[in-house]
Amino acid sequence: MKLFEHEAKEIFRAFGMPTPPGGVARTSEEAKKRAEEVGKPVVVKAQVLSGKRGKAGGVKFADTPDDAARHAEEILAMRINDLPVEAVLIEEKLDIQQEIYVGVTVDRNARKYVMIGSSAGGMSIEELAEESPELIIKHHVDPFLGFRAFEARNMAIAMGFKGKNINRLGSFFIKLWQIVTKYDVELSEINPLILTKDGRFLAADARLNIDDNALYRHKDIIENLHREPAEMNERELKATAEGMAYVELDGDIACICNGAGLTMATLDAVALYGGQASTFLDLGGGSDKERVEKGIEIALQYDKVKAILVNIMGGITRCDDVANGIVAVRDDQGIDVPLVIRMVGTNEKEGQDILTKAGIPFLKTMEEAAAKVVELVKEVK
Amino acid sequence: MKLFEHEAKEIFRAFGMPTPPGGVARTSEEAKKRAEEVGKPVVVKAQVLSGKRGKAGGVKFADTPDDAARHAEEILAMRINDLPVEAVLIEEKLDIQQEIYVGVTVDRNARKYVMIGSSAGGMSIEELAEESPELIIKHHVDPFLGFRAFEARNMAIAMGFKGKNINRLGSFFIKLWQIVTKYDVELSEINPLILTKDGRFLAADARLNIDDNALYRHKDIIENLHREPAEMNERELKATAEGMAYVELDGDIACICNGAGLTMATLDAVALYGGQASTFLDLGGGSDKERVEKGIEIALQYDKVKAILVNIMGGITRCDDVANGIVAVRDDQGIDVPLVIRMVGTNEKEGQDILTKAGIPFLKTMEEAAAKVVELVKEVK
Amino acid sequence: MAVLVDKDTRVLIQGITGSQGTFHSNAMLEYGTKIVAGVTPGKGGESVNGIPVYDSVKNAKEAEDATASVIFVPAPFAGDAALEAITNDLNPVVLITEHIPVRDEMIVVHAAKAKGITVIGPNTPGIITPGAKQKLGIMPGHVFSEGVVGLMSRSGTLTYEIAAGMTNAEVGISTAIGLGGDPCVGLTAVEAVELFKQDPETKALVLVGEIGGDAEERAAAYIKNEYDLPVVGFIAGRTAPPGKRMGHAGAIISGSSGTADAKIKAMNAAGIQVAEKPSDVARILNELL
Amino acid sequence: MAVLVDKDTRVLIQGITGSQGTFHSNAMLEYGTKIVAGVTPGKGGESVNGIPVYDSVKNAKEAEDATASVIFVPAPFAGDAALEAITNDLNPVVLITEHIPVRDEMIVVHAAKAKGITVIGPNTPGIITPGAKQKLGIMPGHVFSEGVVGLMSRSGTLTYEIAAGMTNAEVGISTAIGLGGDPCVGLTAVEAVELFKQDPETKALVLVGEIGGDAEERAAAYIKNEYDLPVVGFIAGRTAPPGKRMGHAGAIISGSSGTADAKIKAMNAAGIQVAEKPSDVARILNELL
Repeated sequence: MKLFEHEAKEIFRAFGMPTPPGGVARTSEEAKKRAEEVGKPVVVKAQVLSGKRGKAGGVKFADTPDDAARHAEEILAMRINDLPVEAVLIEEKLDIQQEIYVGVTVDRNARKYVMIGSSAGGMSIEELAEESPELIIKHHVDPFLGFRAFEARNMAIAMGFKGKNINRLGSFFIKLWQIVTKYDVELSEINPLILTKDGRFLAADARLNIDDNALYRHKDIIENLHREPAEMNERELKATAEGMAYVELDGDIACICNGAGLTMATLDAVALYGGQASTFLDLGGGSDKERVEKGIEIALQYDKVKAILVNIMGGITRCDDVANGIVAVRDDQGIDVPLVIRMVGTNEKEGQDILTKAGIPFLKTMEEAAAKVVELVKEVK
Repeated sequence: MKLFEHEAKEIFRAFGMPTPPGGVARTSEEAKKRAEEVGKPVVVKAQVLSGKRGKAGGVKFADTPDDAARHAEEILAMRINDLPVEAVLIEEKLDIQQEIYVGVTVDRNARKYVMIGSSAGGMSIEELAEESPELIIKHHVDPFLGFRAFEARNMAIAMGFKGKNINRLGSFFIKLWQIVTKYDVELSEINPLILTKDGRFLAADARLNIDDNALYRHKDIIENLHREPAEMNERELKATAEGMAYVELDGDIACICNGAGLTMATLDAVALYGGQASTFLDLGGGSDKERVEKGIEIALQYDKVKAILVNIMGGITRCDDVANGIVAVRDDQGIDVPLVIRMVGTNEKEGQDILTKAGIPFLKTMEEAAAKVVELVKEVK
Repeated sequence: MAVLVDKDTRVLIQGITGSQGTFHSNAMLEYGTKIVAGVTPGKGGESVNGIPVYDSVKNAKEAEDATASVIFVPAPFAGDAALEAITNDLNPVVLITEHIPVRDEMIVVHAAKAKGITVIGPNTPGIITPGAKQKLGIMPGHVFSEGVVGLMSRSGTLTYEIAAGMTNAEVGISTAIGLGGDPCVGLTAVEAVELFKQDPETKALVLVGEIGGDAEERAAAYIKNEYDLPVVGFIAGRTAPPGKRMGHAGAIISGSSGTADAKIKAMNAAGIQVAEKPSDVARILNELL
Repeated sequence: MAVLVDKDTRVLIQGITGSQGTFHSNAMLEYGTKIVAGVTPGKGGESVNGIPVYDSVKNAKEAEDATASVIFVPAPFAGDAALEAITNDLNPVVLITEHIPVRDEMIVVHAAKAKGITVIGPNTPGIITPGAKQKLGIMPGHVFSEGVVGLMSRSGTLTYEIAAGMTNAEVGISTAIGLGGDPCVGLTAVEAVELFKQDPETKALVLVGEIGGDAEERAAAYIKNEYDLPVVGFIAGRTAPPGKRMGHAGAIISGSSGTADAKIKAMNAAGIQVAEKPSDVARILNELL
């Protein structure tokens, strides 16, 4: 679950990390008021769960409250990465001495948290890793001992800080770690952390992603947010509620399969035969008739879909269940796009009999099925 | 810092441990009201920071609210272990199937927390250890991995519980552990934990001591209590505020020394020569003139004191500082009991000169000093 | 003749009385798996599919001499169950459960490492050694036939797809290991290759990867330096867009890292033939063996 | 010729710029201690009593090749300082600080154990080896004279009292170790005896105990079975009432355990002569040696 910048900053502040003075606005009037409260030049920032909002024009500076209102109006009318901007954050524009990067994420290989710091903040950590890898300081956290204050200071020292700044910067790492352990954070970044010309450290931006699998331990956070855990469209919400994995893509063929790896491989096969998928839909293991019905229904609601490819490798999932689900959708509400089915494994024979009886053709290999659906989509176009 | 039973139970409930219905009363009228609210036979329990209140008559059963009021009145008038009873806890009298012991403490030798459980609760763990050691189940907690749910269940199993009771009892251990880690608990006991005839587990008594050295991390608890961290008399409060260790005893000789071990050894030496100490007062390391003055002042306020023995082994503490402190108290306010001084170590010569000039005699060994002070006290009596 | 699991493996099922545990312990028994005990706290004394149920791993191990564990416990309790298995020295510990918090996974992995115990998963179909008729997991046993190819994979049904293709082409499997679809898993691809390297009966490997992380790149580097027998690869997610989780928590391209291209490139550089389609895997193996 | 600390020990002072650190580093230098560096985060580049100060133990160790640490850091930060010393393999780590939360102490002790590092204290006067003119702690050096008796104690000034008595009686000390007055300490009495046992120059021991816990009983049991040279004991707190903390956090009789009687009985059973008064210790040693 991704938090908005202003939500993440609220948590940061609760743990004692300073952020620039300011507040959230959902209208240009509110934006003006916030800017007046700040009483200095401000920055107006789109609140979206997406990086690169700067490049998309979602960050603007304003010298006066009226400017702030104007910028806010523009930004609130934008869509960034296909998501509407529902709020802006108005904050004091800082007098920057240095931009710093402070972050934490999970290192898959070490199976440990890794604290990351750099004296060269502002750009993305990926860009930094390519341009100046020597400026990235990493510390893998001992899974049993946790992250210690002296390790935080050592990071600040390795990042080139001296004197009182060692403890000042170190404390951001410590507080970030406290947030990580309290809220099962899987990724957090303060980028940039600003050292102002008058010597203060402030978290100027904030990214905070909580491990979805651990949300059940943090119901308090979700309640405090007064919003849905994620920005999802209607179909994504439905699929998530059903426990299916659903991703929308730019093509026109909906791939409905069981298992994430098989679904990805099916998308790839479609591409191999010259097609393009519109939908990644992993029904999950042990799907029954109702689940298959729900999956096809959700897939059909996406307006880019021009054909459906069902590819089932029966293990726990039984082919007869799948066949019954397909027949039910067709009979109850109709499927108005071409439908290609490939279905093998558990109860394969029974499933095929059901499809045959219902007059629905099927194929034996996923390659045949992928080729076929691409062919059919071309006819439709 | 020791919590009262009702304070500990509030924390227990916050962590989801059930306790018997009831509440605190500070007057007999309140006690009646609490008993009426319970609506069943109740137990009236003195709230004192001392064990063995049962034997002192501080626990009484009442069938009616009027009985409860009567018992409360009696108990609120009592002193238990020389402490006044300022509140009683009125709780539903439980229908007992089994009394269980659940506790946690620090094992000095293992340098680990140890979870302790027994199917034979109700009596003190020391008594139980003597009578039926085989009924005590212990688990040392891994300092890095902490205490796990399966270990809690294993304790319940080892204690002889079966079926759903394994998880039910286990959850008390888990919650106790959560409280330990959240609040730096150094000792906690639920004794007895009651299994009622209708199959419920309830924490019928509660003991919870927080590590004094960790109180700075738990200011919230102290604020919520609306009382001083410990029940101390005026002299104890003063000594504690000064960072001195001060313990009042039943004898008549105040021993003022530097260092806990030396102070204990001085008490012992007094006893060896036939005397009895009234006061253990460890001035601490590096005491200056003011500290010595304060220490003697506090000691003199205890009405049992008939003589003072100052025994200083100068290390960081300088004998001249001590001598100046003694002279200052004598000159400023007078010392109206016999005073014996032994003082060696750092700046011994300078200190002795100061005493000599002031006409205060001193001795060279602690044995001589102990013998002398015992002799002088006998003369006073 | 296999890795991690052989005919002497004596299996304990944690969470056996749940619907998943009951269903799959039956399927495992039918396949031939030596299940000796089940554990569900509070249900000691019951039995499931004829398997005795105990209240704790400790009790079950003492009574039935179990050596390995398969865990079907729901995610909030699965980390604890794994630590219980690890504490009692069961090895391997197969963690089927999906959606375990990553912090719990990290603790489990390192607690196991400290004791030299192999954790497979979480979010894995499990491990199967067809020659011993032992499967510790949820895979359909019949698609795996006995043979000399070691198979490791981050996904379930895709593995069955490839294994079924191999079986049709009469290419058998020594042991197939589902490494798990989560970002943090116990047994890594590199460690799996190391294990297969030590197995004299395994004559070739199949490495089925997918987008996300760099486990495949690391395995390729290891294979390049340390493994001399034929290896065939397959990578799912070649057309996946960056920044989207493709079903598996671990299947996500972050920024420019974790792409299929990078993995295929690394595999090719290590002399691994990478199949374009799942059905190509068996074909290439037949050419190589 | 000594245990844990000898002429080759190169000492680091953590918290050197604080009043305690400054005062005692000076006293140590005057005694002869080889202090090579100090650490106070944020004060790197300064110097105290001519000792260079670094921002971290890592930097200090790299620059000055320190081998041991003495910690004067205030209690809330002392656990962290000890872990920093342990992480950087300093040994021994002498934790002077009083009032450290017991949970922090436990973590420090076990982190050190895992690395084979000796933690002395917390709440200790430290350790002194008169023959090497090295003291790592706050004791007055002049009361300890060089000799063949190993001294270990849970208290500070009482130790000075006994050491001064020994010096007057011309009984010298190989090494004196303050074990610390807290309930949980690093080096235990048993471990201290083990160390002295391995030191060929130590010909007798003095074990100064006090009420609380059973460290003395354990040491006595160990001595009975494993240590053949003379041992003299002293126990403070024979007249202390139960349930009261006598200054030291660890000096408390809980219920009926931790009494001086039990300790003296255990010592006597192990053939240890227990002195009635501090001044008896030197007298008995003179008889035995």
